Amino acid sequence: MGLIDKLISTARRSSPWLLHFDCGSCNGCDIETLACLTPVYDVERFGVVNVGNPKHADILLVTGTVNLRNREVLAVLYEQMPEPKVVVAIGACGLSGGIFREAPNVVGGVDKVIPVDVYVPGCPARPEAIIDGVVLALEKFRGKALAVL
Amino acid sequence: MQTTALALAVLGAALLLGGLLSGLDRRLTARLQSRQGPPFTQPFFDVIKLLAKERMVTNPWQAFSPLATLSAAACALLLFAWQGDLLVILFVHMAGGVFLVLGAMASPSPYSQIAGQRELWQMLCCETLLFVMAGALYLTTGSFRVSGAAALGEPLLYRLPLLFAAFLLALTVKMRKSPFDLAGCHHAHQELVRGVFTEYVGPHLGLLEIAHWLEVVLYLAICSLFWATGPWGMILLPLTAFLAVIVLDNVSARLTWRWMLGWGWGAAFVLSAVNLFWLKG
Amino acid sequence: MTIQPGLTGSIFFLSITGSSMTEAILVVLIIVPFFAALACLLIRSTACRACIVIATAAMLAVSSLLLQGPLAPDAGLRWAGLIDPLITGCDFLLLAVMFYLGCRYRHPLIVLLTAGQLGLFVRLEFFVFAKDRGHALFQVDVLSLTLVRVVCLVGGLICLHAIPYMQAHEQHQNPARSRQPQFFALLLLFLGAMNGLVLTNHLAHFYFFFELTTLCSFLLIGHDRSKEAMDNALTALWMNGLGGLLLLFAIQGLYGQSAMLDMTGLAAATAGNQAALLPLSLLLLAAFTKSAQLPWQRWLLGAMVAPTPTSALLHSSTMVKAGVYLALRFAPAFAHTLLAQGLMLAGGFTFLAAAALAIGQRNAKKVLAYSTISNLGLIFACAGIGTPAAVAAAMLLILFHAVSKGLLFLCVGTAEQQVHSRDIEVLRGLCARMPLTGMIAVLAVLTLIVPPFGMLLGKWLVFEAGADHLVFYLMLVLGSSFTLLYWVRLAGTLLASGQVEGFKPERQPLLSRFPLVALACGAVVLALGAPILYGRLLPGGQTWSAGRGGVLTTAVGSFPLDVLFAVAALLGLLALFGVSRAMAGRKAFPYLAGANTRLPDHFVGPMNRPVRAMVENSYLAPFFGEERWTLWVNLAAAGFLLVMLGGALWQ
Amino acid sequence: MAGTILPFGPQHPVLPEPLHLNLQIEDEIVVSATPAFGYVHRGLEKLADIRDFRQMIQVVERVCGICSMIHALTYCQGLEELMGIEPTPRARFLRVIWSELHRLHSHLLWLGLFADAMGFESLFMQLWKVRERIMDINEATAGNRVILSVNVIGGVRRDLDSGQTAWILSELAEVEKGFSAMSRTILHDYTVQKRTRGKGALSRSQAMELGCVGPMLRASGVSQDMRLLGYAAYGELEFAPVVEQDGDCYARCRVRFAELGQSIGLIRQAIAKLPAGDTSVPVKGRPPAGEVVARAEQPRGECLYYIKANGGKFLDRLRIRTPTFANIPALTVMLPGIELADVPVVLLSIDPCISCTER
Amino acid sequence: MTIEADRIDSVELCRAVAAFKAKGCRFVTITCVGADQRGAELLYHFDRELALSHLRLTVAGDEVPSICGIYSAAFLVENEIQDQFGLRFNGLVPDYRRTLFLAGEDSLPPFRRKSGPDQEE
Repeated sequence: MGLIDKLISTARRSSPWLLHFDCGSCNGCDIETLACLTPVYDVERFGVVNVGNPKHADILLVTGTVNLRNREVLAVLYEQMPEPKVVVAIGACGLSGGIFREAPNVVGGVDKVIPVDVYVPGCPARPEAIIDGVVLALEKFRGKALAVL
Repeated sequence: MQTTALALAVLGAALLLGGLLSGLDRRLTARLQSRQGPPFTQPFFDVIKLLAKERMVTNPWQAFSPLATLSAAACALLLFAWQGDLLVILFVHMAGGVFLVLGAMASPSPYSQIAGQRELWQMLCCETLLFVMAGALYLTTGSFRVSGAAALGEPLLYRLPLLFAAFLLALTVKMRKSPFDLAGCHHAHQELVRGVFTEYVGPHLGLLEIAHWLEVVLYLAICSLFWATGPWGMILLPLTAFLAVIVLDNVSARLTWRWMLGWGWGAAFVLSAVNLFWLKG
Repeated sequence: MTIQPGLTGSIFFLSITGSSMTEAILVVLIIVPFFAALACLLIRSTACRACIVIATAAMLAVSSLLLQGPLAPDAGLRWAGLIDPLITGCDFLLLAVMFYLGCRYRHPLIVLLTAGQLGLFVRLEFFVFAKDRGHALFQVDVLSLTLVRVVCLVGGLICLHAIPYMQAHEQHQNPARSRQPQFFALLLLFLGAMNGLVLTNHLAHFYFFFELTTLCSFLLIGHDRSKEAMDNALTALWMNGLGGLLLLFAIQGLYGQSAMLDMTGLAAATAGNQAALLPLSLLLLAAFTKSAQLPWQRWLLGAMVAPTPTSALLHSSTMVKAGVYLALRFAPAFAHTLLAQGLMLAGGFTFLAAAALAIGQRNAKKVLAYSTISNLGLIFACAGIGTPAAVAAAMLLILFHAVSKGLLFLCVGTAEQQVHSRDIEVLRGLCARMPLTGMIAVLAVLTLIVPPFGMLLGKWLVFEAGADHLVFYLMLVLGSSFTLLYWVRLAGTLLASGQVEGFKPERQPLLSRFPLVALACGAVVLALGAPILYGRLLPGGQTWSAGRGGVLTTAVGSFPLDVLFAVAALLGLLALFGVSRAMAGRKAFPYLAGANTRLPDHFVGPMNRPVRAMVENSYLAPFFGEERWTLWVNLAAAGFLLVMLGGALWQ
Repeated sequence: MAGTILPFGPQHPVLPEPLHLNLQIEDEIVVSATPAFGYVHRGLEKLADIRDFRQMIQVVERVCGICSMIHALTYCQGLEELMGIEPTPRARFLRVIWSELHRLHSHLLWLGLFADAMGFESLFMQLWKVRERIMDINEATAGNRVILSVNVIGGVRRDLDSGQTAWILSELAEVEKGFSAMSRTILHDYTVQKRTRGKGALSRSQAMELGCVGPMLRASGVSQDMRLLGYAAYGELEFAPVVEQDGDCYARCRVRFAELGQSIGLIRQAIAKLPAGDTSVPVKGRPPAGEVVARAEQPRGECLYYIKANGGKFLDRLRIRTPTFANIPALTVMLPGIELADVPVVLLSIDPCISCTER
Repeated sequence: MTIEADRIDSVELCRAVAAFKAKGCRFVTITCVGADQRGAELLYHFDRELALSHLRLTVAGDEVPSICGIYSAAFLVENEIQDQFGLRFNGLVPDYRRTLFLAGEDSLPPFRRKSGPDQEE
């Protein structure tokens, strides 16, 4: 079974499908995340596809602060992703609430709602940093249980 | 026993080919978009990863549908390999589409249900054209068996140029490329999320992806009938068609299904009918 | 518990041995239902009625299976002297009843048509027909055997299903006096009439049974006595009355050509006779009205107001098959003529147009009705093509259609009693509410559209037989695509639900469940036996390599039935495994853009309110709506009929 | 039973931002669309209570990452007016340059997303490839790709030397070449026109009545552009608003596409006329008690800041009316009657910035 | 420095706004300057040919007439003010009932001051 395990493990690290959720971001990190897909950065080189559907995603990229309304959405999206999955919080807001942490309708960072595996700092985070975060997230798959074939 | 081994070999080859074609598609598309794109082997990694993910269904039927779709696709392909009856191949292939739609409509998600409907309109277009093509095959070769095309002695394309144009439309639809990727293209930034595939998760999605490879291979195999005089024609014509569809995808916006049903399909049907009458007359 | 008269009868007849065995079976098939009907009418006890119906159904089923062709040439002849005047007498009675009905409901058209029939019938009976008729009274060949078995087996099961159905129906309707005795009497009477219709070889007798089914149909459609029901019943009566009149004219013409009333003899004798084409075309027109072909579809659509067993039995499985039976019976007479071409095109057009109109329907029973019309069109077209392969395909289609469609009607009926609607949108998610009925309905739909099941096999044969006729082939292709569309949509709609838990079959009476399960099994088993059936259905003398290694081979193609069935069976097993694994996994809610609530199909909408995510199918009224298109489609169909008639006159 | 009800958002692949639309559909034609908001609401105007008027520059830059420079610009201009400060001429021209760079990157971004919404992925990729040059200019001149943080009260914090301006001009030439090469596809391709022409059309009077701003208004035939107010150095530069008459998605696309060229022209003019001198004036003290309304033209249209100071370090009231906030009501009028497949196209045609709308 | 604005009260509001509409003005927005228990101050901004005009409405209590009937686009900003300041606009369509941005009725309006603006320090 060693071979199959290895194959699955390699496949997981070679085929990260992303779900990007804008969780109250100022769009700064969002457009940088989107920019990662475009010719200059082209993350599809690493097999990354932006799927836009939690049910198909392996990695959840969250930008922005959590507020009282979108925290439910964030929790639902996380729940709807099939295992194994990792979460990457992007930008100062995703990490801690950033500059908005004292604003009236802000709960704080992403890790207040769901477990975060990788934190990508920056305001906004640069595309290179985001790619780096995704690569770090891929390594997290090593630690996750090999499910279910 | 020998037959089983042979069948497995055919399926294995088709899987390999389908996966590589899918990889070629992604890489070529990336190149046309000034990107480098993923490695050719990317689709295999995708599928292996999907097969090893968690199972989640919103309706038990969704666990059944992918299996049925995959076996229909495999069956149709094997029938083709055994030089079967094109009508039967199309019927079996159609059954795969039926189960795909049933699985999509079984989920309570409005996205996949609407997509199921759209997929039906799509099937209406594709299947009609293919059945007309089967009729044309009969008229030219006197048989519905795909072996007839090779026995004809000259490329079918000479006699069915208009039908080939119509076939390209069906191929575009089947490869889920714009202008007709009404539901469920790979890069799914569209109103229906990922169309009929929205609710399929992990292994089930993986099976559907494999079924899709096989279907594309089947379509290209059918395409090869248009130039079945020798191995070169049988390789080059489908390859050209495949590349043409990818290029078309990259130089056009997606049109709506109403357009497809009205203009696209209308024109294709008329073209193929004209071709048929011309053949007969 | 009283011993039923039918039962004693059957014991009596079974004791008769030897060559008269077949005659005994014929009697059971045709006469016993009449007595059973009488018993139903007289005995008002519910339990007794149920017993009578069950016994009759069982007896008919057994008899139909025991019946074997061909008959001795003199079968039944010794009773001809008794039967002939009896039927003539009944004919007058029947026409008188219809005339009375026309007067009572002040329907001048019915009065006129019936009067016409009466006049013509009197003329024929007393001044034209010779008294000496020395030919076989009955005809048992593959065609009639197929139909008899459909009538007795499918029809019997439908009658069983009707017992609990009508009980519930009356509870819902709550009439002052139970009308079930009449209902079941009519059902059984109808079975007898239908058996007579397909077994008789005498054209005048055929006319009687033809009219008798019309009357049964009228009474059953009007069963609920509502205004709508009566209107539709009258429509059915006058349209079928017109068919009867046309049939009489045809009989007159045919008799004029060859001075016989022997149906098989006539079909053989008139072959190649140009002058016979006009009466033959009238015959076909009569068949068209009976089978509700365009432009006569209105009565069948209206008939859907009747209780569902009526729709299942008369208006999809059996009575409407009388028309195609007539066409197939006389197919040799007009084979390879312009008339046949016209028939093929008219049938093909009906197939296409009715399928298109079915797409625009959201009333489940009307979808079934349109689909019936559409399939009958296909069978007519087969009669038009006229090759042995096409005729065999037609019989396969009759068989498979009757089983699957009857089953679907029963499913819809069963569901309708629970949800009190025929609207497809209300039936949405039926599989969650009524898992057994729902899944059987889905299975029934699958048997209609997915290989290796029978309908597809039949359709495949039609494709291959019709590929030489381009226009028809295009109609066939388009019509098939449309058919696929509305069936898959219906099945998908029934499936749509967010249920993840295991299914528990709903509770229902045994008599409701048994026909459903039996028909479902029948559909699957029949499909498996299709190559054998096909081999049997082909007329003698033709050699077809059917059934070698489970591959059905024709001159131009092959259908690997066994392989496909093996795949389907394997798939079924795998699926069972896959489904159970998937259901053991984590429960999932559908994707609702992340705004899910704790209910599977609700999302958080504006103002924080939960909103139910809903889907309704697209019926695309502008493209497929019947209000908009019926007139045009009917005009086109009338055009095709004129072409057909023109073809007859030209030659 | 009223047809189909579909949740569109808050997480949806078409629109990266979390807007929710409750779509009622019949036969895939939208019958009604009710929006729901609040998924990116932070309440940042309230931060003025705890951040002083200078710190608030950092906050308003993050109202929206895509037009952050112009948010800060509007805010600073408002305070300058309130405090009676005149920024230096060089600062005013530099503000124009960065403003127009921002407009360029925003419009290229929008054109890309718009192409993606109609399923034209390769066009999206090419446009974003061109856009990266603008991002490079931003990064080279301000140190950050998206949020530039160049504005201060009284001027700007950074300067451009002649080498940089020359480089900017050469880069802009490349950018111009890049998007001009796509003009035939964007403006004349059959499939693009099929998807955009006649979709979501607003007449001139409708657009005015619904209070539309920016390219939305200009696409409906109203020649209104806040830059005509002459703030910063716009009064000294030559330009005319781009106006189209049809008011549909295609017209909006044409307006924004033409504004790409206009922005490049403005940057060239500004660089050519760039006066020498300091980039900012020193600012002492706190804003005096009083109130002011400041407006500027963002890529999405008119942005309005209302600032009320009480003489203290903290502002009494800061109110931001962003352009998308003004354009959302038009959406609820445009969506009914269109096909479901066109919802993304029409939705994106207002260039929605939900982060701006909700703040 | 203050903005030049016509001071009006709730009764005159609709007539004044309708007058702006008749002049062909574009409705820009409403700014709620401050609200507390005693009342609120609202600024209505209109634009005509790049020139802004303002109305300053002083409200006693927390009930304000909605101008949705005149400028339908005002629904968004009026809902926002309901959310943030806890005012109530009469005749607002659609009325989100203080759920435009926030969770609902029970949350406190975040921008509403506890006392009048004058007493704040």
